[in-house]
Order: sequence, then structure tokens, then C-alpha cells
Amino acid sequence: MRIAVVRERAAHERRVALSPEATANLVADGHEVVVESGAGDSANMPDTAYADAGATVVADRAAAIGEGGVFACVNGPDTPELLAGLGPGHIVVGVFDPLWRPAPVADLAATGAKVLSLDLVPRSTRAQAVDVLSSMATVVGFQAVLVAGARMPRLMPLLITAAGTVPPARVVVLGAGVAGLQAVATAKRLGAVVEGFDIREEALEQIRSLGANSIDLPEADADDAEDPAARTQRLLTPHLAEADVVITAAQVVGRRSPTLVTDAMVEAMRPGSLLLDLAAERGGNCALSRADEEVLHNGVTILAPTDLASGSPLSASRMFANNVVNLVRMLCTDGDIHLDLEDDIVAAMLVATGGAVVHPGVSEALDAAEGGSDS
Amino acid sequence: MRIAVVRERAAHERRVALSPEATANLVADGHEVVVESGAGDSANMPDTAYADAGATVVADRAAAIGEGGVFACVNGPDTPELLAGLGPGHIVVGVFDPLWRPAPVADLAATGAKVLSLDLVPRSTRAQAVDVLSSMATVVGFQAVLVAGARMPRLMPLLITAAGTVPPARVVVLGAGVAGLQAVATAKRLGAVVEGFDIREEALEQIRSLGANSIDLPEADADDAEDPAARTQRLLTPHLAEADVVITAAQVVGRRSPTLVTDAMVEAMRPGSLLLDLAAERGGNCALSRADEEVLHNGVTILAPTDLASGSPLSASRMFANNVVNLVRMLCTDGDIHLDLEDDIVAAMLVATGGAVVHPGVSEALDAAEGGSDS
Amino acid sequence: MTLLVALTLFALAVFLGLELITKVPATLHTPLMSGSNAISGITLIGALVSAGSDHSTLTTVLATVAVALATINVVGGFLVTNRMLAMFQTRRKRDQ
Amino acid sequence: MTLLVALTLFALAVFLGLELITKVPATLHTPLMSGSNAISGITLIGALVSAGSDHSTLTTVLATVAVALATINVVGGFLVTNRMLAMFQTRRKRDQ
Amino acid sequence: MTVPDLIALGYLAAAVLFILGLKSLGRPRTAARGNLLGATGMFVAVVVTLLDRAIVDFRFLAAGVAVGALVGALLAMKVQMTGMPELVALFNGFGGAASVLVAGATFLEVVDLGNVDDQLAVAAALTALIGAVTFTGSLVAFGKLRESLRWSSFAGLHVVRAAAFVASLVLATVVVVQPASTGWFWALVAVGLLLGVLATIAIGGADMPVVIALLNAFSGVAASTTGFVLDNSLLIIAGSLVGASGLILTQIMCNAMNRSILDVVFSKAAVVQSGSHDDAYADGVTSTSAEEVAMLLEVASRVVVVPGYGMAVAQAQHAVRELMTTLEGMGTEVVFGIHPVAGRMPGHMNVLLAEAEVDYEHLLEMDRVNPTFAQTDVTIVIGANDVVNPSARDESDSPIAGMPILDVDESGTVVVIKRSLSPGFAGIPNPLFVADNTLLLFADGKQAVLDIVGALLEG
Amino acid sequence: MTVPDLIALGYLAAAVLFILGLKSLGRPRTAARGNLLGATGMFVAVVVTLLDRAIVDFRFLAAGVAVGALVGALLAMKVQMTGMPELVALFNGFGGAASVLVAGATFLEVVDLGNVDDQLAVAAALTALIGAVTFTGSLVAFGKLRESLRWSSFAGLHVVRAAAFVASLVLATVVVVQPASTGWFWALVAVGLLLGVLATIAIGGADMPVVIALLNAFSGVAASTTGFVLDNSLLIIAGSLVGASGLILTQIMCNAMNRSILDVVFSKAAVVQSGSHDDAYADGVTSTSAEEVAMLLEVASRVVVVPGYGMAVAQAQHAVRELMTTLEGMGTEVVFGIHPVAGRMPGHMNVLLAEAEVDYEHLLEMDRVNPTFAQTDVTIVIGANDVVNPSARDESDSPIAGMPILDVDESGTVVVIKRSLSPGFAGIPNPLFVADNTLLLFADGKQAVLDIVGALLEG
Ligand SMILES: NC(=O)c1ccc[n+]([C@@H]2O[C@H](COP(=O)([O-])OP(=O)(O)OC[C@H]3O[C@@H](n4cnc5c(N)ncnc54)[C@H](OP(=O)(O)O)[C@@H]3O)[C@@H](O)[C@H]2O)c1
Ligand SMILES: NC(=O)c1ccc[n+]([C@@H]2O[C@H](COP(=O)([O-])OP(=O)(O)OC[C@H]3O[C@@H](n4cnc5c(N)ncnc54)[C@H](OP(=O)(O)O)[C@@H]3O)[C@@H](O)[C@H]2O)c1
Ligand SMILES: NC(=O)c1ccc[n+]([C@@H]2O[C@H](COP(=O)([O-])OP(=O)(O)OC[C@H]3O[C@@H](n4cnc5c(N)ncnc54)[C@H](O)[C@@H]3O)[C@@H](O)[C@H]2O)c1
Ligand SMILES: NC(=O)c1ccc[n+]([C@@H]2O[C@H](COP(=O)([O-])OP(=O)(O)OC[C@H]3O[C@@H](n4cnc5c(N)ncnc54)[C@H](O)[C@@H]3O)[C@@H](O)[C@H]2O)c1
Repeated sequence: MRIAVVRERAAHERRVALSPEATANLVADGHEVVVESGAGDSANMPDTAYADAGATVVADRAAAIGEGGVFACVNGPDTPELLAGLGPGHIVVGVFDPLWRPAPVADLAATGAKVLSLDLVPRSTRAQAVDVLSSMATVVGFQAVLVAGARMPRLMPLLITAAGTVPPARVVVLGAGVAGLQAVATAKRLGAVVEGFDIREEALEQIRSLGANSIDLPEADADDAEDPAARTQRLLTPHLAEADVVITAAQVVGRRSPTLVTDAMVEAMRPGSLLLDLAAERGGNCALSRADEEVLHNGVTILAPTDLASGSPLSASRMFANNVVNLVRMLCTDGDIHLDLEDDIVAAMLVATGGAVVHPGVSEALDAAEGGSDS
Repeated sequence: MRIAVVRERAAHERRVALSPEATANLVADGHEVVVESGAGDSANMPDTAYADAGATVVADRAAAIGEGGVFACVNGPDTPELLAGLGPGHIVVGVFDPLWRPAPVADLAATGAKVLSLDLVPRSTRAQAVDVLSSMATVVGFQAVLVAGARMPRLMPLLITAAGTVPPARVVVLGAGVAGLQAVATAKRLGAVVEGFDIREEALEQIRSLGANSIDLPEADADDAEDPAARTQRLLTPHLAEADVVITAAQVVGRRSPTLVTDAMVEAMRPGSLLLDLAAERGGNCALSRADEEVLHNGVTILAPTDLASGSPLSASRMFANNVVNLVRMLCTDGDIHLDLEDDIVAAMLVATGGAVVHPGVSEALDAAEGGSDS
Repeated sequence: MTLLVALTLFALAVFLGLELITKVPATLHTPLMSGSNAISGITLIGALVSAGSDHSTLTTVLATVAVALATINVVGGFLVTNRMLAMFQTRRKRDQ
Repeated sequence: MTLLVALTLFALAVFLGLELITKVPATLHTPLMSGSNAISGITLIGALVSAGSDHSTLTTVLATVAVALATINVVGGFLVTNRMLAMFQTRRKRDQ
Repeated sequence: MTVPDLIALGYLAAAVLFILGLKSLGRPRTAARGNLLGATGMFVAVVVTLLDRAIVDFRFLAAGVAVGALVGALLAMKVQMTGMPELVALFNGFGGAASVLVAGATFLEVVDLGNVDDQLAVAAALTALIGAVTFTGSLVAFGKLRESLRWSSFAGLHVVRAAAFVASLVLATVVVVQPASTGWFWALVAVGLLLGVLATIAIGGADMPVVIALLNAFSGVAASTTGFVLDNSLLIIAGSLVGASGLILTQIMCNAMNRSILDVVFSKAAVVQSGSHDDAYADGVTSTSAEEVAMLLEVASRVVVVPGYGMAVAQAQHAVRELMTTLEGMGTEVVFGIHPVAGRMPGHMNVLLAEAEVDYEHLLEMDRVNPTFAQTDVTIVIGANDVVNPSARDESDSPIAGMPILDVDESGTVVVIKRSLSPGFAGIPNPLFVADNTLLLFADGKQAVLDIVGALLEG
Repeated sequence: MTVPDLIALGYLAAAVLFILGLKSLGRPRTAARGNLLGATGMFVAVVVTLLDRAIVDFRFLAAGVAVGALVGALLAMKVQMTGMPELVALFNGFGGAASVLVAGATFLEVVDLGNVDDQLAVAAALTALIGAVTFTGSLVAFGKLRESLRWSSFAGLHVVRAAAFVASLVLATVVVVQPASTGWFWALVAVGLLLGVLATIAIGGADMPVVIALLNAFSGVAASTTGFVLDNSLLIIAGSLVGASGLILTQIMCNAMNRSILDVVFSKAAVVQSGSHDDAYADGVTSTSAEEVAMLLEVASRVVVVPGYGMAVAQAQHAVRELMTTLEGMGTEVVFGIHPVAGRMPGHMNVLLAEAEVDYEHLLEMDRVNPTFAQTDVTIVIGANDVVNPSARDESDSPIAGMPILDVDESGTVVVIKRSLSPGFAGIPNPLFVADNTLLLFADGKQAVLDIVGALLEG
């Protein structure tokens, strides 16, 4: 099988979909790997490393994409130029977020290529080997804390020194998915006092399993008329008011991220504290956050970086690449790729084939979007 | 006693010499504290906090400095404008680095003020309460690792995941003074594999006392003709070649920082790795580092920030302020300040009084500088 | 041997028996039971004397049956204990 | 009592003695030593018989001295042990 | 030395050998030697007994020994491993029967001679009763374990049993008061036999090991009382040693099952933990205790620890590190096997173990640890489930089929520490739990590991 | 029941009471009861003995008992707490002497009657030797502990001792071979007395508790051999119980001191660590053992741990946390007192204790912990020195004068764990080490804490 990888074109993107190590694995499996020159530069993976691993390094994108085979990318091609060259012979593998942004995938589907979106992988035990959301969220959670630590005006750990006692920073993490949990763990490592919150009961246990405190909201009375979301916000406010850093990482698959932190909640926070919104790609968890911008509200700094995974491009790319290799291995029988729709993982991630979008969720999203644009 | 504090004028400086908490302590001791408006803004300490603590907030610098009393600053005043208003009635307390940069202190001395340089405090047990080098180095060491973590292309800790195993980053710390040790500790916390080196035997033990590995160079043969510095460099090279991050923090009091990392050593490092030189203020430990600039050499990024303490301005300012309070308490008898030259701490830090530089070391440095400019 | 000496021996042996066994891993419960059961076949020596003495036929018959039963208990008991422990031993040998 | 019965008693008692004491916290080392020392004053009962029997003057004198010494051992031993343990007890009471 | 002296000396030696043997049998390292010591003691005892002047005719005696030895050896050598406990029960019954017969024979003889004293009568009555109960009780236990006996409780059992018990006491008194009428003696034996059946009939198969242990103590007591009948010091000593140590063993076994002796004897149903959870495992789960795990670890030379989400929930990482240092202090090799998806976030185990200062060198990834399980004596799975589920490897229709797992089942013994039989994240049953070489330690992960460390330090 | 039967029954009861007493004495909870059981046993034994028909004259006997009881009671009630061990030694010596005298008296009597047999002669000779050694050995121990005896080793001691030993063996043989010449018996006693002195003379005061334990076992053996002389089962049983359990206790005490019995007996000098270091402290330092510290902690209700650079060097943070959890498990309050300059970098202790997962709530800064020392039972200073140096507070000319320190010396007892008497960073002596309420535990910080935890878990 021919497997192609190119330099990512998105702004701020420093990752690449295949690493030299992954290339070596694929080559050992009998595949042919073609790499666009410079594809790994921003992730500190030089062309020579790919070549050493057995890849063919070609000068331009078109040559890399070739006539068919697997085309692995981090961000889906979303402009006509980037779509050029793709056709029915291709299997395009990448993170397309098609439930949230269905339009680009529709364009891609139109080329006739088979489209597998890695972010649609089910969150099952068996699928974890190909789950890029998990691996990328790991990087994001870690980087988030480093960024917060570097940006906030205080130190993280408790230090009892001759120049006085530096109290530990208080870090609150809202949304304890993979990224949130990793943020909890990293902040704990740095000595912060960490509290975490999630709507899922298990996630609260998972927060505690990292030695951090979970914010356990009291049961609502049955006859409580308060809106659950408003109630949660009310109950979280005192925790935020105490915090030096708030990291939000709550997401809902394919939907706008829930708003957990309202303007009023930000205003309840201490001047000088920091809010890091990791859900900015789908609207953010904080009403005030602007993707990739820095907002200062009432003395509170609000960051909403969407490129944190690119903060550790080498590790992130390697993990991404391993997910891709695991996927190729999962799909391959006898050196060739077969899309076995009986397999729940394949079925879940196949977005388009034969020029049409076949994924029911994505189709719905497309319809909704068209409906939306109609009105 | 009147104690004045102003907004720092140095570029990138975000610290301030007194915190509201320290102000409250001084006021409780019976002192009068005068604060220039906005002095603490960059450190997230608003004027209101000072006022609440009992300080008089005044509109401009001149009003703050007043006619006499203690004038506490982080960086010494080094321009004619900044020197204006100071006179024999003043005791100026700050970090002047007079052994390395004697000229500004000479100008300050000329105003007739008494000058106490906090960086000349002896490194004795009793003096630690007023030792700003220690407290600031603590912040620097911590920040250095956060910056390194955010800047390097890899993650720090070992993570065994479904997307492959992320090996731990290797961090080498050269020079295990306060900053170096804090860097060792912080990198260990983040899960890196840490090695540390110092020329002092005790420092090697201190590195191990943090659970990190010390780089123990083999004893040199008696008949070894190799220059000791060159030998050390040769023996350190393989460690650097393995490293993802190198943090250098070797200093010698009042002298140019020793060059520990040569061009060749940088070239032996892996592309994509990072070198952080914390000794840049006095020339740096790496031949290639440029203060506050980013150098890319052979794929190795070399950073030499001099403002890392300003990275946590709040904590750094509080610690600095506590040192100042401790000093004031040490000097005060019956509410007034007496410079008891019998006290080794006072003797060591008194740079100038009565319009003349009285510190022998500083005088020497001045002579040498003049001699230097003569030749 | 007077009754009181016999009782003294009994008392000492009971205390000793109570002290001998303190913590026994579950793996050894059955072997220990089996081994001590074989020891309780000590009644064999009483049976031997009875069976070998010049007594009435009835007692000789009874005693001979007792010898047979007690011997089964003793011989079988030690052998089966041995087999159990051998299993245990091989498991441990293998790892050395 | 035959010698062999005596030896049997001896053997059983030795084994029992070896088993009785296993782990003793350091606090109890001295009390245990003292208490068992008092028990070893059991030689007193031998001395009593000797001293009370109708023997030669020499043996009576020896035995009477033995009675006195053994009694010191027994009475003093139990009493001093008791005092030690009482200290221990109060200390433990205090924190409860 | 006179012959009686020689015999007495031999008996003393035998007694010492029995003591040493029993003590050694309680420790893994010395158990085999203990059995040998016991057998040697028995051999010495038999040999010196043959010197007894009272023995004038060796024919019956030889015949009895020959038959007994043959039968005993055959049974012992041919039994299947799984059949051993019931064989022990059978042997035990024979021992009890032998005591009854010896005591009976002597009693008859002495009555004949007309010089019965109280001591003898009391001892004989006790032997008859205890020996008879031991005999039939053991036979019932044997039958129940072989599952060839399907009797169980019946209405009124309590009443009948109590009646038989009272009858036995009355008869025993009569025997003592009227020793000359030997018929009472045999009547007592008969009631004893009945009582043995009644006492055991209602007890369930799971409790049988405890019953056998108790009956074993009984047979010791019977031997001891026989010693009083025969005025034989060795019988007294050996019998009471077995009686007392058997009682302790019974107690230990009850504790391990979390039951009291009385519960067992009066057949109060046990609260079966497994029952309440998953029927997927039926009876197949073998549970264990911290002490037992410590014993296993003591003789292990290589141990792999496989942590999972449960270690995190229990926050057991520090305890686990303590276990590691303790074992390493004993010269045992310890490594951690880290599955890529163990825990609930990538690197979950790494974060915790790093916090507990477990060196990176101790952490082996799946690919590196898997080939080593075959050389591993004990694998301790603490709070892991899905990542050690062999169905991923062995069953193609499992929801996690094809996921690489840690092949812990290849190691000598697998100890799984978890609180219950509830499943892991994937929600599927785990065949590992019923594997032959798996022991389950039901407890909170942290407490369990601390208990194991405690037991190791004590042991 | 006949009188001999009654006596025998009484002896049996006494034996059982002794067994129960000894067993109970080994456990903190039951120790007091154990002592009572032992005393009751003794009372029973004495009372039934008085029934003995051989006793025809109660005068001397009563006199002896009266004198003995009076002296014993007076000594026991008036002794200071600190004088108890030496009193035990003294009592023990008396017991040994009594055995010698009883055996001697009986031996003389029987020789007079002309019916000495081998058993008696052997037993008498053994009693003479062992009892005599016990007597003088105990007296020497008593003297050494009172510090009234300043004898010590002399050149040639080994030779003289060996000679005395050989002589004693020869004499013992002669006594057995020629029992009729009673002079040999007394000669044997004389050599035994000498041997007792020679055997103990060279042993240092620190080892004396072990020696007393050993001599206690000896006096048990002497009682037992006296039992063989008198053909008295109770003496045999009680004596050998004490002999055997005394041996075990000796072994336990040796283990606790990390020495072997042979080292002690042949007075191999213990490696006294403190001597080699600083003369600044002269003899004023009281050193301690992990067991003793554990004992102190067992009864403490509040404990403060003060870590310093030494904890970091020893990487003892995990062990210290274990100590914390163990103590908290016992209901003891534990906090850490963190001095601002402890360690070698700001926050050094914080980094390490955070790694070991000691909650921030457990860490008290200087200002918060200092007022609490007066309510603290035990403060454990692990590898800290300058930060707990009271000269900073009390001596105005100290190089660290005026530096605020942790006032650990205000707590009930201070245990300082360090490897030697060497100074800390500031290089100055620390008067804390010679304070009355300070105990020094010389060891590597990690090992010391682990040992303390071990002792706590065992206790
Ligand atoms: N690593 C990741 O990134 C990630 C993310 C999400 C999901 N997952 C999934 O999580 C699973 C991880 O496998 P795993 O083996 O680590 O865990 P698991 O299969 O979820 O099993 C955890 C086991 O721990 C036991 N447990 C819970 N609390 C305990 C306590 N306090 N003490 C002792 N035992 C306790 C539970 O049994 P009891 O209740 O009986 O005690 C449970 O069976 C995989 O299915 C994986 O796909 C992984
Ligand atoms: N905190 C800071 O920022 C900083 C920086 C530089 C200097 N200092 C200075 O360092 C000192 C700190 O005081 P401190 O009380 O923490 O330490 P310290 O006064 O230096 O004393 C440390 C003690 O630890 C013992 N020790 C060393 N290794 C040990 C081991 N493995 N096990 C057990 N004990 C061990 C040493 O005694 P043995 O050798 O007998 O075992 C030593 O007496 C102050 O004088 C302070 O001014 C502090
Ligand atoms: N089977 C596997 O091996 C595997 C792998 C990865 C993830 N997972 C599971 O999937 C879950 C989701 O992971 P993810 O990181 O992709 O999640 P995500 O990024 O989709 O969501 C992050 C978190 O936000 C939470 N959230 C949503 N709405 C919220 C609200 N209103 N308030 C508070 N929190 C809210 C969610 O509960 C979730 O925990 C994980 O927690 C994990 O259990 C399983
Ligand atoms: N008494 C106190 O309480 C106290 C307080 C602070 C510091 N100190 C001591 O003072 C020392 C210096 O502290 P600092 O942080 O100000 O030091 P620094 O910043 O002056 O120097 C940093 C380190 O660089 C090392 N160094 C110098 N030349 C080197 C070379 N060629 N190669 C390698 N390493 C080299 C030094 O040994 C020192 O450890 C500390 O280590 C500490 O022991 C004591």
C-alpha cells in the first residue's frame, strides 16, 4: 500500500501525520511511504530521518499525494488547492471534525476519495490504539498547565522559604475528559492544589484517582426549579473565586462546547488569575473566550489556544503517527486495505466513500447546516 | 521610619520591591510606607491593596522618594532622572550587582545616600532571611523549567499510552546553586530524567538529595596536563548529547559567568533540543547565548532570558518584599535604622555611605573598570 | 506412670500443640492437616501391642483390624502429604 | 517418676518455652525478663522441702538460706515486675 | 539400658520428632521436611514398640501392618490431585476407628482380668465416643466431597442430634460406673457412630475442609485418650499435640473463610461473596488472603506488578512502592507491567508511579513485559481488569477481541486484587478470574497491599 | 485424694499457670495479668508443697520465708525506676544461689544415706555449676549497672577463663564419678562462682541487659536441673520453661541491638559511633534505638516531625510519610514542622514531601508549629541540625544568633536522627544533642525511619 504524508498547511500547525519511527514500521510491514519534503520540519523531524526510515521524500505535495493509496493528514484539506489531486483511489485519514464542520468533508467526499475521520473513533477499549482524540488531548492537557504556569503571576507549589511562605496555587479544572485529567495530573505534579469537576460521576472518581479533589455538587432537590446548568454555575462560582488558574476542557461530541463559565463567574474570579479555555475550537467553555486570542476581563486573563498540541510537535506527531500506523494495521489484510463495515470502529469512522457522505451523523449535520444557511 | 517604593523602570521588569502584605507588616512595626501609584500593577498588586495595608499612595516617583528614609527598589536607579531626589537622608536598598556593574552604584553613591546592596548578603544561615539572590533564584529555577517545557518539542514525563510510549525528557542542569537546584526539582516533578552537575562536591550531594542524578566526573590523574575547564567540557559533552533540555545556572560572585558549554558542545547536542542559559546577565554559561535573544544553532535553540523572575511577578515580588522587611527589622532598633558595621551582614552589604563607596570589593571593581577604560 | 504425670504430659502437649501452629498459609492447610492426621495414627503403636499380646481371640481380632486401619492412616497419610508437598515444591523449584 | 518421664517433661517444657515467646515489643523486654526470673525462683519449693525435713544441721542451714534467697527472688521478682508494668499501664491509660 | 528404658527413650525421640515435624509443616520452606520428620518419628515409635515384651505373637500384627501399608500406599499413590482432601478424610476416619478398636480391645481385656479403674474406664469411654464420631463423621465428609453422598439436612435433625448427644453422655457415664458390663461400651460406640453421621450430614461441601480439620483434631484427642487407656506417654503426647494444633488449624481455616467454627458445625449458610456479584464466574473463583499472598511472594524470585485503574482509585501507589522495596529487600526481582490503556487517561499509571518514586527502570511496557511472564513466579494484578482479560486474546467474539493484553496468565500464580467481581471499563467478564493459577484477593487495593507488606515483614 | 496426688495436682495447676503467665507477659495488653498468673502459680506451688509429709519442722522454713519476703518486698518497693534492671539481676543471682544450695543440701543428704545414683549426681553437678555461674555473673551485672563496679577486662582473661571452664568440666566429671567425696562438689561450686565472674567481667554496660536475660535463662536451667535432683516435676517444667523462653528473649534482645549472643558474651566491642566524632559533646549524648523510639511513639498523642537536609540526603521522604500514616493509624496526631531554611534550597522540604504525598495540611510553618511544641510528646528531628539549634536563640555570640529556630526542645522528648555528631551547614555544635530530653538515633535517616515503622507495626 502506498501511504502519503505532506506538510500541514494550517496556520500554527507544527504537527505532521507520520513520524520517521512510524514510517519505519509501515515500511517493515511492506508499505510504501511517500513524504513531502519538509513535512516534518516544524516537528523537528528532518527529511533525512524519513529517508533513513525507508520513505521516499518527494519535492512537492502533488507528488506525495500521488494517484492513490492512503493519504494521512492531521488537518483535513479544506481548500480547492489542497483538495487537488485526490480521487477515488485515495483513502484520506485525518481529523476532520465532520460533525461540527461538515462542509469541508463534503468537498472532500466529492473527490470520490474514501474518508476516514480519526475523531469519530468510538471511545471503546479496543479502539484506543487509533484514538487520536485521546493522544492529542494528552498533549493538550500537559501543555495547558505549562502555559498556565508560565503565564500566571504566581508560582505553583507550596514553598516555605526564608523569604516567606509561597502558598500553593489553586487550580480548578472543569471537564475531566482526557485533556482535563492530564491537566489535573500535571498541575498536581507541579504542586498545585487541584480541584476538578465534570458532569459525569465516573469522571469525578477519575479526578480523585489522580489524588486531586473532585468538586461534588450536592444533589438537587426533586422540586428544585432551578435550571441545572445555572445551578452548576452557581455552585462552581465559589470554587472559581478561590482559584489562581481555571482550565476548562468540557466538550460534547460534535456539538458546541457547553458554556460553563459565564461573565459573572469570571467577574467573581480574583484579579491576576488566569482562565485557560481548551474547548475554544467548538465555541469554548467560557462565554468570554476568543479562540487564539488573549482577553483581559476584570483583571482575569482569558486564553483560548487551539494549537496547544502543536506546543509539543514532536511528541504529538509521534503519537498521532502511531495511531495512524495502528489504523493501517487494523484495516490491512494481506497488505491491502479493506474497509470492513462489520467492524464497529471502521463503521464509526467512515465518513464518505464513492463520492458521497455515508456517515449518518455527518449527513444530518450537513442537512442541518444547509437548513441553517437556507434560513 | 519612612519607607518608599516606586514603580520599576527597567524594561521587562514586572516585580516591585514591596508587597501589600509586607507593607502591612512594616506599618504594624510603626513605619510609614509611601508607594508610587501603579508601582505594583505589573505584579498584580493594585494601589488599593497598598492603601488598604496602610500605605500612602502618591501620584509620582518624586513624591514617593521624598526627603529621606529607606528607598526600596528591585533594580538600582541608574539614570540621572532616576537618581534625582535621592540624597544623604536616604538609605537605598536594592539589587545593584555592584561587583559586576560598579559604575551605576558609584553614581548612586555620589548622591550621598547610604547604599545597601541586597545581592552582597553573605550566604550564611543567619543572612538567609534577607537573601534576595536565593529567593529570586527560586523563582528563576522554577520558571526556567516551565519555559523549557513549553518551548521544547517533546513532553517531559514518561507516558505509556495506546499511541506509543513517550519516553521521558532528559534534562541536564549545569550549576546547582539555588536556581539550578530548583530547576532540578521542578524538572523531576514534571517527570523528566534529570542530571545535574556542579564543581562543588556538596552541590552534587544536593542534586542527589532531590532524587536526581549527579554527574560525577572521574578524578583527574595527577599527571594530567589537560586544562581542567576543557576536561570538564569534554566529559560533559556526552551528557549534553543525550539531553533534550540543558539548563545552565553556574555563576561566580561578581565575576563573569564561567563558560561551560562551548560551540562544539552545542553542536554535539541533538537538533530540536533546547538550551536555557540562566547566567546571561553576567555573560552566560554558553558561548553562543545572547541575553534575551533566541539563537538557533545547528537545530539547537538557545534561550538566555534575564527576566525569568518577572515571569512570576506576584510571588517574586512578595518574596523580595519579605526580604526587605526582614532587612528593615534587622537594621531597626527603637524604630530607627542603625547601620551596625560590627554585624557581618550589614558590613557585607553596605556599598556606599557619606557620598563615597566604602565596600572594598566594589572599590576594587571600580578601579579595575576605570583602569579598563583607561587602557 | 501415675495419672497425674500422664495429665501433666497431656497438658504440656496441648499447650505445645496450641503454640506450634500460628500462621499457616492457605496452600499449606491441607498438607498440614494431612500430615498431622498421619501423626494421629500413633494409635498404631497401641494397636501393635494389643494385636501382638497373648489375649483373647476377640481382642486380637479387634486389635488386628485396628493395626490395619491405623497403618492405612499412617502410611497413606504420610505418603499423600508427601505428594501434596512435592507439587508445591516443583512449583517453587521451577522458578529457581 | 522415672528419669525418662522426667526427661519427657523437660523436653516438652523446653519446646513450649521456645514457642511461648515469639515477638516481644522492646517495652516488655525487662518486665518479661523480670517476671520469668521470678518464676525461676520455683527452686523455692525444693528449698522448702529441704529446710523443713529432718536433716542434718548443715543441710538445714543451707536449705534455710536457700529458702530465704529463693523467696527474695520470688517475692521481689513478682513485685518489681508488677511495678514496671504499672508504669506502662498508666502511660497507656493517659492517652486513652 | 533396659528394654522399657529403650522404648521410653524411643518414645521421647518420637515425640520430639512429631513436635518438630508439626512445626515444620506450617511453613512453606520446611513443610516437606516436616512430613519426613513426622514419618521418621512414627517409624521410631513402631520399631521400639516391637521390642515390647508383651508382644509375643507377630503374626496378626504383621498381617495387619502389611494389609494396612499396602492399602494406604495404593490409595495415596493413585489418588488424583483433586481427590486428596477426601482421602485425608478417609484416612482420618480410619485413625479414629483404630483408636476405638484399640481402646475397646484393651477395655475388654482389662475387664476380663477384673482390674478396671476409673481412669481406664473414663478414658475408654471418651475414646469410644470421640473415635466413633471421628470415624463416621469422616466417612460422611469423604462421601460429600466425592459427591457420591447426597444426604443433607432433614426436618428434626436438631432434635435427633441432641437426643443422640444426650444418649452418648448417659451411656458414657454408665460405662464408667458399670465397667464390667461391656455391652454398654459397644452401645456407646454405636451411638457415637450415629452421632458422627448426624453431626456432619447437614454441612455443605464448601465447609467440608473445616470439618475435616476439626475431625482431625478429634482423632488426635482419641489417640490421646487411648494413651490414657494404655498408660502410654507417646500416645498421650502425640495425640494431644495433634488435637491442639488441629484445633488451631481449624480456627485458622475458619478465619480464612470468615466464619466461626460454630457457624460451620451448625451449618449456618455462609454469605457467599461471589454469589452476590456475577454469576458469570459460578463457583470457579479461588479467593485468598494477604497472608497467603505474602507466603507466595516469600518464595518467589520474580514478581510482576500490573497496576490498573483500581490502583489509582485506591491511591495505592505508595503502598505498591513499599511492596516493591520490601520484596527487593528480600532479593526478589520486581518489575511493573504497564499496559498502554491501563487507568483512565494516557499515562495514568506513569503519573502515579512517578509520584511514588518508582524508577522508570522498573516500568516495562507491554511488549517488553509480555515475554517475561512465563518466567514470572507471581504476578500481582492490582485493580486492573480489562488490560489482563484473556478473552481479548482467546475469544474472537469478545468486544475487546484483538486488543493486545498483558499475558499475566502465563505466570506461575496470578494474584488479582480488587474489591469484588464487578467488571472493568469494558463491562465484560474476565476469564482470568477463574483460571487455575489465579487467586483473588477481595479488598481495597491500598489496604490489601499494606496487609501483604505487613505479612511479609512479619513472616 | 491422697496428699501426694493433691500435691501433684497443685503442681500441674502451677505449671499451667506458669505457662499462661509467661505467654501473657509477652504481650502489652496482658502483661500485668501474666505476672499475676505467674505469682498465683507460685503461691499454689508453695501451698501444696507445705502439705509434703517430709516437712516436719516449719521453724527454719518460716524464718527463711519471712526474711526473704521482707527483703524482697522492701527491695522491690523502694527501688527507683531506673534501678530496676539491676535489681532484676540481683534477684536472678539469688535464684541461682538458691538452686545451688538446694541441690547441695540434697546431694549431701543423699550421699549421707549412701544412695546416690548417676541421675542425681549429674543433675547436682550441673546445678552446682550453672547455679554458681548465675550467682556471681548476676552480681557482676548488678555491680556494673549500678556503676559501683569498675572492673573490666585484663590481659590474659581469655586464658584464665578457658582454664576455669576446663577445670569446671573436669570437676563436674569427678563429682559424677566419685559422688561420695562431697568436697569435689563444693570445689565445683567454687570454680563456678569464679567462672561467673570471669564470664561477665569484660562485658560493657550497654550489653548488660542481654547478659541478664541470658543469666535469667541460666537460672531457669538451674531450677530445672534441681528438679532432676529432687525428682520434682514442677521444678523441671517451670525451670525449663524459663530456660527456653529466656533464651528466646535473649535472642530477641540481641537482634534488637543488632548483635549476636556470641558477640556479647565474648565482649566484642560494639561499634560505638558517637565516640569517633565530636568532643564538643563529651559524654552528654544519650543514644537510642529504633525500638525505643517506637515505644515512645506508641504512647505519644502528638508527634511533630522536623525534617532537614539529612532527610533529603537519605531520600527518606517516603519512609517518613509511612511513619506518618502508621502513627495516624494508631490515632496519633502527626504534623511536620518546616523551617524556612531547612534543606539546601528554598522549598527543599516541600518538594520532597509533596513527592511523598504528604498533604499540605500536615505542613506547619515555623510560626505555626513553634507554639505547639510544648504540647508535643515526641518531636522527631530527621536530618535537621542548624534549624533546631537552640544556640541561635540562647547564645548571643553564636554565629547564627538571632535566627528564629524551631523550638523542638520544648517538646516532651526529642529524637534526633542523624548519622553522627557532625555539624550541619553552619558548622557549629548543637546544644540540643546534649539536652536532657533529647535522644540521638545514629543511623541513616531512611533506614532509621523504616526501622521505627517496623518496630511500631510489630509492637
Ligand atoms: N488509559 C486510558 O487512556 C483510558 C481512558 C479511558 C478508558 N480506558 C479504559 O479503562 C480500562 C483500563 O483497564 P484497567 O485494567 O486499568 O481498569 P479496569 O478494567 O477499568 O478495571 C479496574 C478494576 O479496578 C478495580 N478497582 C476499583 N477500585 C478499586 C479499589 N479501590 N481497590 C481495588 N480494586 C479496585 C475494579 O474492580 P472492583 O470494583 O471489583 O474493585 C475494576 O475491576 C480499559 O478498558 C481502557 O480502555 C482507558
Ligand atoms: N534552605 C536553603 O535555601 C538553604 C540553602 C543553602 C544552605 N542552607 C543552610 O542549610 C542549613 C539547613 O539546616 P538543616 O537543619 O536542614 O540541615 P543541616 O543543619 O545542614 O543539618 C543536616 C543534618 O543532616 C544529617 N544528615 C545528612 N545526611 C543524613 C542521612 N543520610 N541520614 C540522616 N541524617 C543525615 C547531618 O548529620 P550527619 O552527617 O551526622 O548525619 C546534618 O547534621 C541551614 O544552615 C541553612 O542556612 C539552606
Ligand atoms: N475506551 C477508552 O479507552 C477511552 C479512550 C478515551 C476516552 N475514553 C472515555 O471517553 C471520555 C471522553 O473523553 P474525551 O476526553 O474525549 O472527552 P471530551 O473531550 O469529549 O469531553 C471532556 C469532558 O467534558 C465533560 N463535559 C461535557 N459537558 C460538560 C458539562 N456541561 N459540564 C462539565 N463537564 C462536561 C465530559 O463529561 C468529558 O469528561 C473519557 O472521559 C473516557 O472515559 C475512553
Ligand atoms: N547559607 C544559606 O543559607 C545559603 C543561602 C543561599 C545559598 N547558599 C549557598 O550558596 C551557594 C551558592 O548559591 P547561588 O545559587 O547564589 O550560587 P551562584 O548562583 O553564585 O552559582 C550557582 C552555582 O554555579 C556553580 N558554579 C560556579 N562555577 C562553576 C563551573 N565552572 N562549573 C560548574 N558549576 C559552577 C557554583 O558552584 C554554584 O553552585 C548555594 O549553593 C548554597 O549552598 C547558602
